[in-house]
Amino acid sequence: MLEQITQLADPIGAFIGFALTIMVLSYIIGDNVLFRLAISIFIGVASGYAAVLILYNVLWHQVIIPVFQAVTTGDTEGLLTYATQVAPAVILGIWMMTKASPRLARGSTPVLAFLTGVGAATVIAGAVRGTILPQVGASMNLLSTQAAPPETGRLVGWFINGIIILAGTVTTLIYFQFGVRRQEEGVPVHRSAILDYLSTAGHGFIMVTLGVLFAGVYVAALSALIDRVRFIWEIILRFF
Amino acid sequence: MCRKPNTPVQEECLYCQAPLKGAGFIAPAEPAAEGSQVPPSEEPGEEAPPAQSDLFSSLEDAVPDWLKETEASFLESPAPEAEGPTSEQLSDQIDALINQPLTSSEGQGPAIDDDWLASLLAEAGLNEPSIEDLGTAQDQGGIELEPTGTSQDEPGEEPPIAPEQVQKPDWVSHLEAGSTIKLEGGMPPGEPPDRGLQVSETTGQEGPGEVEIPDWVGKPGPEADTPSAPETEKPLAPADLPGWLEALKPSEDLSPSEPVEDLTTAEVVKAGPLMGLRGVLSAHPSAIRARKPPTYSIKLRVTDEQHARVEMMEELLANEQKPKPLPSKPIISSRNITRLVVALVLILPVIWAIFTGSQRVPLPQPNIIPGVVNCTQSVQRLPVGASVLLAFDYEAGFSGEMNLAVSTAISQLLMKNAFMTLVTTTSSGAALAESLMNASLSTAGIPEGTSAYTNLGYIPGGTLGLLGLATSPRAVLPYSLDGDNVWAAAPLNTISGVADFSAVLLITHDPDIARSWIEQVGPLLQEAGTPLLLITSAQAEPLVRPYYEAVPAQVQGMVPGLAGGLAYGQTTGGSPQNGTWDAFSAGVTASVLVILAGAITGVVVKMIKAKNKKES
Amino acid sequence: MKKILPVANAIVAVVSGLLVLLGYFFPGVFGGLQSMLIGWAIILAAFALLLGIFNLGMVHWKKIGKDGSGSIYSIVLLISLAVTIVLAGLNGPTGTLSLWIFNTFQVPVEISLLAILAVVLVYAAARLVLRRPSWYTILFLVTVVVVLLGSVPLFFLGEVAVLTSVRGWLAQVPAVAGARGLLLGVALGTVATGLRILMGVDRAYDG
Amino acid sequence: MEPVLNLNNDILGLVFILLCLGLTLFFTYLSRRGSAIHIRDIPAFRHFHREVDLAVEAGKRLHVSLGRGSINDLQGGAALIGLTILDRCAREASNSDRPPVTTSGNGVITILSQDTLQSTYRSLAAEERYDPTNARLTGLAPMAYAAGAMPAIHDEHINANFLAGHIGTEVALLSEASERSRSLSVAGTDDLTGQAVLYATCDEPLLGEELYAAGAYLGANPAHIASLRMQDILRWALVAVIVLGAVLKLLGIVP
Repeated sequence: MLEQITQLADPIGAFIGFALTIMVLSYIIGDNVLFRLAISIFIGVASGYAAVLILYNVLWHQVIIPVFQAVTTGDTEGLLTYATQVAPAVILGIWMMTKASPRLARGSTPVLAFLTGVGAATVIAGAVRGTILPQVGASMNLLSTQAAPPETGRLVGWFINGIIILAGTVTTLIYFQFGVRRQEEGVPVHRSAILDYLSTAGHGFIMVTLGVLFAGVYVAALSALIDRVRFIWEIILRFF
Repeated sequence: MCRKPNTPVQEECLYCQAPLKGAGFIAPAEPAAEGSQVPPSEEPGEEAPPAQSDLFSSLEDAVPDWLKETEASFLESPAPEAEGPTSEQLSDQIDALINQPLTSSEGQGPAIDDDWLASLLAEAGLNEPSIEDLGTAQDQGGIELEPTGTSQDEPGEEPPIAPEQVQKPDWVSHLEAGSTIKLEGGMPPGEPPDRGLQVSETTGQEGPGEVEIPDWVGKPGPEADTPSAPETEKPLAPADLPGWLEALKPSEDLSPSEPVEDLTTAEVVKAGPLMGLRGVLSAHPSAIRARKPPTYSIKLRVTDEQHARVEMMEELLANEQKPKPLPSKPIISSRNITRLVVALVLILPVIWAIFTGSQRVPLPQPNIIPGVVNCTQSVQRLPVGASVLLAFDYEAGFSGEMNLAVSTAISQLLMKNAFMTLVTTTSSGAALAESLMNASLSTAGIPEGTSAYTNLGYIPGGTLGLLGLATSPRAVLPYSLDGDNVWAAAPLNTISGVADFSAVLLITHDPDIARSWIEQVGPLLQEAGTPLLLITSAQAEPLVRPYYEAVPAQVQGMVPGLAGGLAYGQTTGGSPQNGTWDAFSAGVTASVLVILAGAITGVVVKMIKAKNKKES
Repeated sequence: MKKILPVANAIVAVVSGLLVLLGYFFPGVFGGLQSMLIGWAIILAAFALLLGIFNLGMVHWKKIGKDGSGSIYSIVLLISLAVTIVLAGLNGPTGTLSLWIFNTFQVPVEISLLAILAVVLVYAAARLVLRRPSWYTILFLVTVVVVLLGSVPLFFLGEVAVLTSVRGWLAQVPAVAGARGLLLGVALGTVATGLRILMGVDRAYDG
Repeated sequence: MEPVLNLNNDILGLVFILLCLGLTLFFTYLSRRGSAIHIRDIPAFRHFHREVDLAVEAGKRLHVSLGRGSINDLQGGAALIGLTILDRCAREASNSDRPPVTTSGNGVITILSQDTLQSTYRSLAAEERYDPTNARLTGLAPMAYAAGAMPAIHDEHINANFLAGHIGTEVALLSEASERSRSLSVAGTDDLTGQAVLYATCDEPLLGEELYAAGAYLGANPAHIASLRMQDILRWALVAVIVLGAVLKLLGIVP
């Protein structure tokens, strides 16, 4: 809404926005020149702006300004910190830039190896500390008596819902079981009967979850569509 | 050729499979193989003279007298009348045999039905075996017979006789004396029965090329069937030749005389111990190279059908090499039309609602949507001039859905005279934040540049950046986007960690970002009692709501999606509806109808298909 | 040398990864080193972004002339990229000109692309049974329809209280269960993937 | 950087990771010694194999999209498995006229995808086939990334798309593009909303953890199979912990 107000305050911007909106929506009919032009502009602008923002916040604020300030103020401690915290990264970064040349590309591999190693460690720690432990903890607390509502009427509902969530979480996990019983050649592999029942239930829970999320995504997209229709209508009212 | 020793009876080299016996006899048969049915009798006339002149000029001294005589006498001897036609017939027969190796056994049908052969086989008591033998014999004969084909009719018609028993004419005796190789090559012990078998079979098989079979053939059954098995040579009485056989002697004489014919055109050995001999197996490799039976047999074995297959394969390969034009996508397809219809059904009600500014559907009330009331109350409870952290972690695409709620929150905070610190972990967040702040300030009549907020910009490092922000925001974002060191001055100089803010308002469309904030930063906020408020998109609501519903709540207030924004707007004096909510309602209703219609169609089509399958 | 280089790269990846990982669990010992390495990685990511922009430019630069009618798109993209970088770089990310470019070119297109999603999603949902006929698909679609109907008063029928409460229950009970299972599964897979790299078995880098 | 979670969680986390590591090493050792495991059929991978063969036959190419997840974040896991998938695709399509094209929305992932392609071709002794522009950054914002990948799907004679990485709801634009260009789309993401969209729009969606099994199903090194066995065991461990913990909390044995 307010973004429209900003645009409407600027007739040229509003008209360009209007044109781009029509060009993009034309994709509904099919892939066409107008859509391609619009997304080409969009990719250029979006990527350019993102690059500027990130470079501004990282390279400018963390690499260039600190050394400039440390030198001007003669802050030796700051320079020392910079030499250990930032300078090696800058050297590695410049080293990595050799990737731009196909001839020197291989030389930057150790830097990428370093990035990959750090990334791998980060995702492991993030998965364990950010997802596994909190989600397991939350599942265990489902039926915690401390979280139980005092009213008897709500208590039953709370308990049943807790059991359903617990069963859903467990069966969904079981659904992903990859290993199956050994079978003789030629016979299609399948799980044991109990596993089959459990994983079928898990599959059902997954479908319900995806259905709820899909509806949410659709509602968000529909809101965007409504916003565009409103924007087009406001431009028509203003200019035509 | 490997030049390794072979036993005289060997027909091809044991080591390199080079033909031994055939070698000397291929030459005269080659024209026939090439399809020219020139009778061998003519060949000398055409080819022999130059060959002889060469021979005599170069090897006059080397050639022994006896050989000169034999050559002379043989060159003078006239060609038999029967030779021309029989050679043609046989070459036809052999072509037929070789070109249809697989149909050999089928080919026995007519052969067996044929009276004389049927009786022969019956008396021999080996119908089936003999048929198989014939098949195999044909294959062998394909190569073996060809060279000597010109002489196959005679031995075939007469009852086979053990070669060693045959009364040889004088010239043969001379020949034997002169060259043992000739004799062995010409009549190996096992050959006559085979030949007899071949011919009798082929004559049975070849309709057009069938030779006139005299009546007598039917009588001497025992003799006739002997060829089929080696041991049947025994019953053949050596000297028990019928009188009529005498009459055949001249023609019979021809049989061994063929090799001599070969001599006229056969190469003279120019090197090695056999130098000067004609038609003998040369030790010179070129002799073998010049006569490659495989090439010869391959030529013969290619049938029309195989030719056709080869051509087909060549065509396929040629097409493979050609770059295929990739199929162009149809512009108007049923899918595109359906897509267009769906789009119209969805968009038209929305357009109608927006253009008419319809207000039939009642706006969502704050108390109906969980979290909205708590959110607005949490903001209201903030002290005047409080420092609030606003995380603009959403993409521009969701601004249509979320900007109403965000602008409401900002105006509410402006009313509380709060100082807003803006951060983001997305690439669009900083610009969205700045735009919304400017718009809100202008709407609230606050002049731009008023120190109501500071935009710290982008937090690099994703979740790690958030952890850094939670504990040491100064290190992660040392300067504002304007380049000011905002941490040195009030009100941020009192802030050392994220928990020092009075409230944290997270605005995101991404459930992962919401989880990162709630799980990584949330615990610190809970310890300090700082409320974490959430403005989110409808797509993230299902995954974020549990944190709001949790006991104790990890999110203190929540405004989900467009509905939440409209409800939240009403808590601060109402927001203009202008048909937005009606358009939303109409859009949802239309889309539900489309989905149901599609699902029903799908089920019906599936049922029809299943029914058709059953019927078929 | 051909054999040594990959091994050396693997050692770099494994050692740096282990140091960062240990920093999470022994902050006292490895915390400082870990934060330093992560700081380096964040700065390196910015340099990688520069390389990415260079790659984006190169791809479209090569397309010009080679791609016939497609050249015009590449030219437009390169111009818009260059102009944005120059203007936003000089004016600052929150400068008036930068914001004008952002609000005029990026916001409308991005919202419109999301608007297209609305049509795409409805079309896909309508075709789903035809495309993947199964009971799970039916369950998925029933959930979608119920949640949609419960999220807003219907245009002609008004609000159906039952649907609203069912939607609330679906979102807070079965959906939470499924989401937890999915999240835990994804986390397990993520740990396995990360460990393969720390074991030096998977080498995304030029090993 | 101080950890936010408390000490108990840190110890539990470390134990969990060590358990994962131990099991992976153990099963890798077993699988190197020839101990086989039967894994359930996932049609997406089966169909993808077929499409790769068809792509090679028809002189078309594969498109692998690695998403926009930062490698320095939780989302990096999906991107890393995407790189394994890219390696397998490049190998399977190595005799195709057109090498696979890779798109991504993150600088680091783009460079890593270039490296992956280069090292794969080098190992196949076909380094001359490596072209850096076949591993592209299509945009830095989520929608820009998707919009940038769409023309590649439309224009580059793509036979099959493997979308593997951190991709949000914008993935619908990619599956829509692949549907319009009549090419197969096999997709998996760690983003739950992305998965919801994928289930409806994609030809062969990979649910949740299935994406991370791609290495094993596409025939990567034995460690991938070992990882699956490790995941199977730890999954049951998590189930046991959740159920046991819930029961103990219900009974009030554990506060």
